[in-house]
Amino acid sequence: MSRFRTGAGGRIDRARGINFTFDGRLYTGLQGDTLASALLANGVHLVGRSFKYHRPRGILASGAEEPNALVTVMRDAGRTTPNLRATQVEIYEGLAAKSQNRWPSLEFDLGAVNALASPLLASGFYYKTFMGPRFLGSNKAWAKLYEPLIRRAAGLGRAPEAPDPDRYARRYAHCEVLVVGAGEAGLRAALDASADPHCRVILCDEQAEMGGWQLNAGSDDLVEMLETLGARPNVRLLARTQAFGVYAQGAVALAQRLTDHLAAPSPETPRERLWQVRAGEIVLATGAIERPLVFPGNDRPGVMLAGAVETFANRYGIRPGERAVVATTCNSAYGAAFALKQAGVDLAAIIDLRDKPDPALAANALKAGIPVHTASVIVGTEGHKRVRSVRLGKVEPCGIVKSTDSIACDLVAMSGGWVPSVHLFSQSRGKLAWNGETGVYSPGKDAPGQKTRSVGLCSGEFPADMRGFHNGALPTPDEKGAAKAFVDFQNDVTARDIRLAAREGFHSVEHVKRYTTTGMATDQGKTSNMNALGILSGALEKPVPDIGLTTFRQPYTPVTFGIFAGANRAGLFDPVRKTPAHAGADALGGVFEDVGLWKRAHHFPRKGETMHAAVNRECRAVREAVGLFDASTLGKIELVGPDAAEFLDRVYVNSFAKLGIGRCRYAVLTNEAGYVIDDGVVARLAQDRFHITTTTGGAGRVFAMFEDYLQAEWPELRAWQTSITEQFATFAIQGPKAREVLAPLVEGIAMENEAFPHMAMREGRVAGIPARVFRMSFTGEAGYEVNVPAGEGARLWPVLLDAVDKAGGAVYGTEAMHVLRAEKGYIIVGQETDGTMTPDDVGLGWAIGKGKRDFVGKRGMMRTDLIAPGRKQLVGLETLDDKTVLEEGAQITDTPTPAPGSAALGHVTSSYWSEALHRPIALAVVAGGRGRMGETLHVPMPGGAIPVRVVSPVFHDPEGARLHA
Amino acid sequence: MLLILCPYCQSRRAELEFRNVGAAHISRPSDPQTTTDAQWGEFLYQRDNPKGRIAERWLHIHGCGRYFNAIRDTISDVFVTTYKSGEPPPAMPSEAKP
Amino acid sequence: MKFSLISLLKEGLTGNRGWPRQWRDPAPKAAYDVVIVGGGGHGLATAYYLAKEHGIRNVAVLEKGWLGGGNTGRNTTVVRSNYLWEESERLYEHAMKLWETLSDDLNYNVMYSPRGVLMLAHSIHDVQVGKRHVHANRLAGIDNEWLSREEVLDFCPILNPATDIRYPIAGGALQRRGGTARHDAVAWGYARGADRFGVDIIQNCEVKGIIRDASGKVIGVETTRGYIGAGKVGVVAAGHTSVVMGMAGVRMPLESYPLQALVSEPIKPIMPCVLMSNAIHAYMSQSDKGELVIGAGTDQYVSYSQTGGLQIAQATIEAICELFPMTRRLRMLRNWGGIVDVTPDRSPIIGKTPVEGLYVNCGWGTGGFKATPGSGHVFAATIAKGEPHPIAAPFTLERFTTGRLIDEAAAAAVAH
Amino acid sequence: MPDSATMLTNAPPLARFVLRADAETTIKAGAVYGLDLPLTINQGASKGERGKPGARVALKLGPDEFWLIVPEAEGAGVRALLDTALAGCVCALVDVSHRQVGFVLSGPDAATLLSSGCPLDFDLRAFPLGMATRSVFDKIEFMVWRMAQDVFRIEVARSFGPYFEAMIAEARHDLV
Ligand SMILES: Cc1cc2nc3c(=O)[nH]c(=O)nc-3n(C[C@H](O)[C@H](O)[C@H](O)COP(=O)(O)OP(=O)(O)OC[C@H]3O[C@@H](n4cnc5c(N)ncnc54)[C@H](O)[C@@H]3O)c2cc1C
Ligand SMILES: NC(=O)c1ccc[n+]([C@@H]2O[C@H](COP(=O)([O-])OP(=O)(O)OC[C@H]3O[C@@H](n4cnc5c(N)ncnc54)[C@H](O)[C@@H]3O)[C@@H](O)[C@H]2O)c1
Ligand SMILES: Cc1cc2nc3c(=O)[nH]c(=O)nc-3n(C[C@H](O)[C@H](O)[C@H](O)COP(=O)(O)O)c2cc1C
Ligand SMILES: [Zn+2]
Repeated sequence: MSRFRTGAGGRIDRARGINFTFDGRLYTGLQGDTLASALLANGVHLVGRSFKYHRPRGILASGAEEPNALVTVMRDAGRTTPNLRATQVEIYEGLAAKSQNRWPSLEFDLGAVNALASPLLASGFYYKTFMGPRFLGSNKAWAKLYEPLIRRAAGLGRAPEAPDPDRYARRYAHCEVLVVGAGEAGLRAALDASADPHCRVILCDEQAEMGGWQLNAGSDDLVEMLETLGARPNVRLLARTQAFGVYAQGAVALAQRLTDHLAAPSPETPRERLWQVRAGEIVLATGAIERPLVFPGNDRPGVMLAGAVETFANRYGIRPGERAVVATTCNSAYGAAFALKQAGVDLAAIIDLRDKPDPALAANALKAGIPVHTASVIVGTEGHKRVRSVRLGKVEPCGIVKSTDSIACDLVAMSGGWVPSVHLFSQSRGKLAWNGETGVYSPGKDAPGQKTRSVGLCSGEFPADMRGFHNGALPTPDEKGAAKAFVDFQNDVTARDIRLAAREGFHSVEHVKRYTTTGMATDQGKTSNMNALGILSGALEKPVPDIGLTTFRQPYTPVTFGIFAGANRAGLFDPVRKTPAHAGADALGGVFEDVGLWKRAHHFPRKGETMHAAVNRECRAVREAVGLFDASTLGKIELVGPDAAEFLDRVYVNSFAKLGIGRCRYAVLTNEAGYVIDDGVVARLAQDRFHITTTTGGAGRVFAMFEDYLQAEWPELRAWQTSITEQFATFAIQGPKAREVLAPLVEGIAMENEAFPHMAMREGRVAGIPARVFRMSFTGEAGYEVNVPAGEGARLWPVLLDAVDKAGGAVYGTEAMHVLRAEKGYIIVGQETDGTMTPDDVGLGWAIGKGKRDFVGKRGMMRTDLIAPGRKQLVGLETLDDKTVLEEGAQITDTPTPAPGSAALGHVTSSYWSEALHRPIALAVVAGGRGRMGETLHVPMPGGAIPVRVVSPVFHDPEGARLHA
Repeated sequence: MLLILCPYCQSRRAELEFRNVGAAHISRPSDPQTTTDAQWGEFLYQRDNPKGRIAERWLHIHGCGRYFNAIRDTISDVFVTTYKSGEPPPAMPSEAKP
Repeated sequence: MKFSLISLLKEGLTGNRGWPRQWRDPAPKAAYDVVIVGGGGHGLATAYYLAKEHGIRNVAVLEKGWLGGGNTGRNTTVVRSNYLWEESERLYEHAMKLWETLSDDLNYNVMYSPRGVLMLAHSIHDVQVGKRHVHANRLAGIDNEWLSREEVLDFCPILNPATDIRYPIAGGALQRRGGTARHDAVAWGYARGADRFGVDIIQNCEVKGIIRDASGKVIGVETTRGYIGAGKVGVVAAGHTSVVMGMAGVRMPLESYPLQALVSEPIKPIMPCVLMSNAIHAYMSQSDKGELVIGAGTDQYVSYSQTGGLQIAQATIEAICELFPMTRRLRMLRNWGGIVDVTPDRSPIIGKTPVEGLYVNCGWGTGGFKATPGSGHVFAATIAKGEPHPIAAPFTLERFTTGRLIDEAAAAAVAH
Repeated sequence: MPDSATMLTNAPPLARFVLRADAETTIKAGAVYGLDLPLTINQGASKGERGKPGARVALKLGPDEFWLIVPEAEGAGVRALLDTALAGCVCALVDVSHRQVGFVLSGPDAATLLSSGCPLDFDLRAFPLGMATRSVFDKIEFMVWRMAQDVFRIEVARSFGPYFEAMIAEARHDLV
């Protein structure tokens, strides 16, 4: 057994040695050790370097509040975790940890030269310099020279280099009482609450073992309490589970570590689990955090919190030094002294700031042979990588400090008293109350909507032997000395930095935080915030409560990103929606694009075919023979009720009252502002029944909008809508041979042109499957859209494909569909429109029901600016060279050489090679476009402007003869 | 995440089931064509945006599918009450002074 | 005292005892020519330019809390000017030009870091939208270039290169002059600059009422520190604009939402640029201190709570992990919120109001930090002259009546 | 992956109808349907083998919204019956048989698996037998109906089926 281990006691398993490495060196710890305790057991105190000055740092605390001992734990490239607190890392066989923020090594760190320049590196120094030299140009020196240097020095650990392969799980949970913290107070609260078997209780603690401070005592009580709780079916015990955030109305987020403590976790098992708890009552039993003393040289390895020293000694059986000094303002540190003594550590002195410490304690100390210096402080420390001695200072009644002896020691246990852990209470937005007597902020009134109860130390009610607090820096003999008294260890903020900020006018505690960065490190100031407040209070000569507090934010301690992402990654990041014919399209070699959550076949390249060749071929097939297209993703709504037509009249710009049964109409939807937001086709199935289509992306939006008008605006209308988007698979068969292809498959529908004209709808059977067949076209060719129950889609697809193939046709994708419709000047909402175009702007003025008194958007589109001349209007563009395909999104000007910063007339919304016309075509929106027919405009591109002619947006079959064929 | 009492379902559900749809009790002018641009602009865009109690609408989109109204405190985010569409805002005890 | 390496050396060697206050803490005077309500970046910049460019120095900035404690102090600091509409382009580019010399101008290093803002495209539609921006910006003389998928991966090598994921990378628009700036320094630099021209910066002074004379003209404000007379009042209160304007009886086309952001623990540099993905709703950069700075979304409801729901942060981190799979093991250090005032067209309102002497600058929503210098500059001119600065002219309140919106949201550009 | 006796199975093909109707029409519909439609919202009723998808099912998911679910073979018959009985009533009956797919999740870990994605409280007191409601499961909407303590019927939109299955499979890893 190492000489730094006590002979007996504690909660480690002395029989189970565990090998681990730190910075490549092999050490042995015991089962039950944290990395911190195991290092201490090996006499290792130097564990890290500070952020700014790269000062040697040791372990300060024993738990979540640790600011210094940050390490990287390595498993493999994707499982490397930086910035872990050694005090929270449980060791396992083979654990490999390394120190951070040092180069080349922890022992010899070149970054330590920063310490030499430290007078220049005071709070906010970077705001005052790095601005020149001027001759480089404004901001250049910063951007090119200084910032890159600073960035190189930034950061603590290194991010893993490979993606994290681990799983993370999520769960929602509900309980009547959530208890956070399983110290004595939390355990008792959980026992009380769970006595009622109907009361579901969740008890969580972020440590590996439940018990909190009681783990230091190893009492039988603890075992019994845990057994009782464990036996109750209404209790859920969650160890290794941090409550990291309290949110509105009893919502609490917990992060549970499931495998980090295992030597060889199964990759199948989630590494961590996020619990989203909804609790009737939140019982906070989060204990208290000890505050360090702020004295010069208080950051040397070997200077530790007294409570931590006591914990290491009692819980982990560690002797953290040979000869210790206890410096305190608080009774509880005497406990640490006795514990150290018990552990066989030589006690050189207790240095107590108070002139009259607790007489009983002082007497006990003396009895144990420990000298007690009252009204005394430490005024300096010696040693480099480990404290070697401290200098004692005597505080005279007048407040002046006289430096006296030097006391040799290799361990300083310090305590400035305790700070209740009110983080979670404050997150719940409860008000904190200042207690002038004890000098702490403790939980006050609950926020509305929250029910919390703070018990134990976090309530701010301290037992007598934990009283005696000091906020701020200890008195020192001399303000000018070079030695630094640290407040925020991790961010290297000294008492002097805080005073400087105050001098420069940063009086708000929020300003001081941001100017000095105190409390902004990964420990979020758990050990430093109160001291910083105390120092500021002194500098401003204002009482602490008048200064205020910075905000406690989620999370309590840092939480892994992965736990938020859970299983939502790669294919499960968002649902992937596939149409019934997807597999069929995939088998044909379809290349898919994402449209919202849907996968849509974009084109179907044949062997060796480029995308353009495929699209051209698909277009030709439709124009010359017949094409098959999967339109299943279109939104679909069935609207039923005696007032259905009236409703449609009110929401769409079109009129429907006179739409005959079995007829369809192209419909344009605007919002109340008058802008186009969707379009589709409305078919009348019966007097009181309509089948409506929407755009793929607009389906949800339109449904919600209709519901809003039905429920809230016109509740008197008797009509109900049902989403039938996924009820149907929809296949478009388009082209001069469409009828020829479809007719043989159809039963119960007269397919002749006169019997089933363009914009009609019939019900019957296709290939034996009940179907709603629309005669309509988005291509300009005669065509049909066949809707069959989705479950039959996969069966119908090959039948149609076969028929189309036999007719010399082809399957086509969304790109060909885009080309074909553009040749006809049909708009795509979201491409020709962008939420700023009225129906008239995009040439759909004709669709507006003339006689209608009102409809959604009617008033909006009459507003001054929406009817003003010069609005952008949909036009066609032809490049003068008949060759160049314009880029979508390209701008349009009236001059080939627009001055920089000049305004555009509009932009190209769609642009393609038209196989039918053997030339490029484009749609565009151009200011006053319809009045510019025939004009030549310009599309400026990096290589020069491209001249274009403004033409009608209908390029193909302007009379529409083919539609009706 | 808020917990919202749906007045139709009569149960408290997680905010994830709901969609907030803005201010309540903004009625669409009955004869829009007689409104001025200013009035229509007001209807479209002007909102109270109060710091304190707000009357707002929610849609139980992943539940019963109903739109309903709520009074909520925008400082604490706590719901004072929820009520069905078409119902007038309930008379409220005046806001307690802090 | 002028800030420089020399002054830093001199002070450093003498115990840093000689640094003067960066701004005074004056008691409010009885009256000012101009009172600015709101001590955020925009308010302070307005005061600075009023004094510097228009010689109006009898100015007070009234701040209800601490300077820069509003959105200025809690934003993700993305600076760019590649907006879609010409009106926006002019406004944000005006700001961008000022950023380029701001540290010099203020003698305060605001750490403007033009490391490039890369906006990802994941689908054909994204590519169309992105390219439309690139073309529009080029015409306006604003740098914005299209990167192919390969160029994107080259520029930001830690992006997820997989093609079989839900949102593979299809390309991206890069504004190289875009980047970040140090948010707090912007507030402090403007405060110090304005203070040096004699502007009174008055913190812990909440405006509770706007006082008008019989004719309706503004004559002063009631505050928690008493009545303060004012020739003109400029309201620059971001999330609280509706509340403040309500004091003058003006209803605004605004809604205030909590917008969240978060930072990771500091790590050694991995992130060379600012990266945004509108499709997945995430954006990220890395600060000079090493933390990853990540912007999240807004909650869906009006709130003044400066917090938000866990699900918002969750959705954002999920997206970040998808874009950058090696971040899954990093940890969130802090998550906070600010209250942003959002207009129906996601563009700001800058200018006169129906009340004489009352001016407003608001509606910057999720994206006004980048505009701070430009916004202050044109608003100062507007107040000084009583007429909108030409760049501010389109951003009037009237546009919500006539319908001349500047709809950056509709154009599928997310403004942050 | 941990062993669990909990199973997710696909429901057989079913006929499904959405009925929107007021109370009076509801009663009429119940009479011909052979099963009284639930009166309270978020309640399910079934006739036939309890817990088996073969039964005739009526779920009340909105104030006036009912889902009627029957074995596929009975669909046409039920539709005809209802059409006749409800002729003249102001109501809406829409066939959504193929719009969604059904699952049965049964076994001791059923509620735990649901809790991996659904914020509802599945405690029997909060979610008693017979309760049926729409809610969210991770990024999709679903309908969940408790047929027994650890038997749930679930319906999701057809294209979300694979996502639901995959997420439940993921959640199984967490049954530790
Ligand atoms: C999380 C988050 C991330 C963001 N990210 C970006 C980004 O990356 N890029 C970007 O460009 N923008 C971003 N923004 C937006 C940006 O922060 C704001 O648009 C911008 O800072 C607004 O500046 P301001 O000066 O107008 O407002 P603020 O800084 O909010 O200042 C307004 C001030 O008015 C004060 N005030 C209010 N009422 C009163 C009163 N009655 N009396 C006196 N004072 C009052 C407030 O206290 C406040 O200090 C983000 C915002 C948030 C919240
Ligand atoms: N030095 C001392 O003498 C000393 C120090 C501490 C406690 N005690 C004694 O212990 C008794 C009980 O104290 P207690 O129960 O209030 O505190 P405790 O310290 O025993 O327990 C608090 C527990 O809360 C846990 N915790 C804190 N924040 C958490 C979070 N966000 N999520 C999950 N877990 C969290 C901690 O891990 C710890 O186990 C006190 O009465 C006191 O006498 C004595
Ligand atoms: C760009 C940026 C970087 C930040 N970096 C840190 C950081 O490193 N550590 C930290 O604790 N907080 C950081 N914060 C968050 C602030 O501490 C704080 O949460 C934020 O300014 C909002 O203020 P509030 O939380 O006091 O309301 C950062 C904030 C911003 C805007
Ligand atoms: Zn409901």
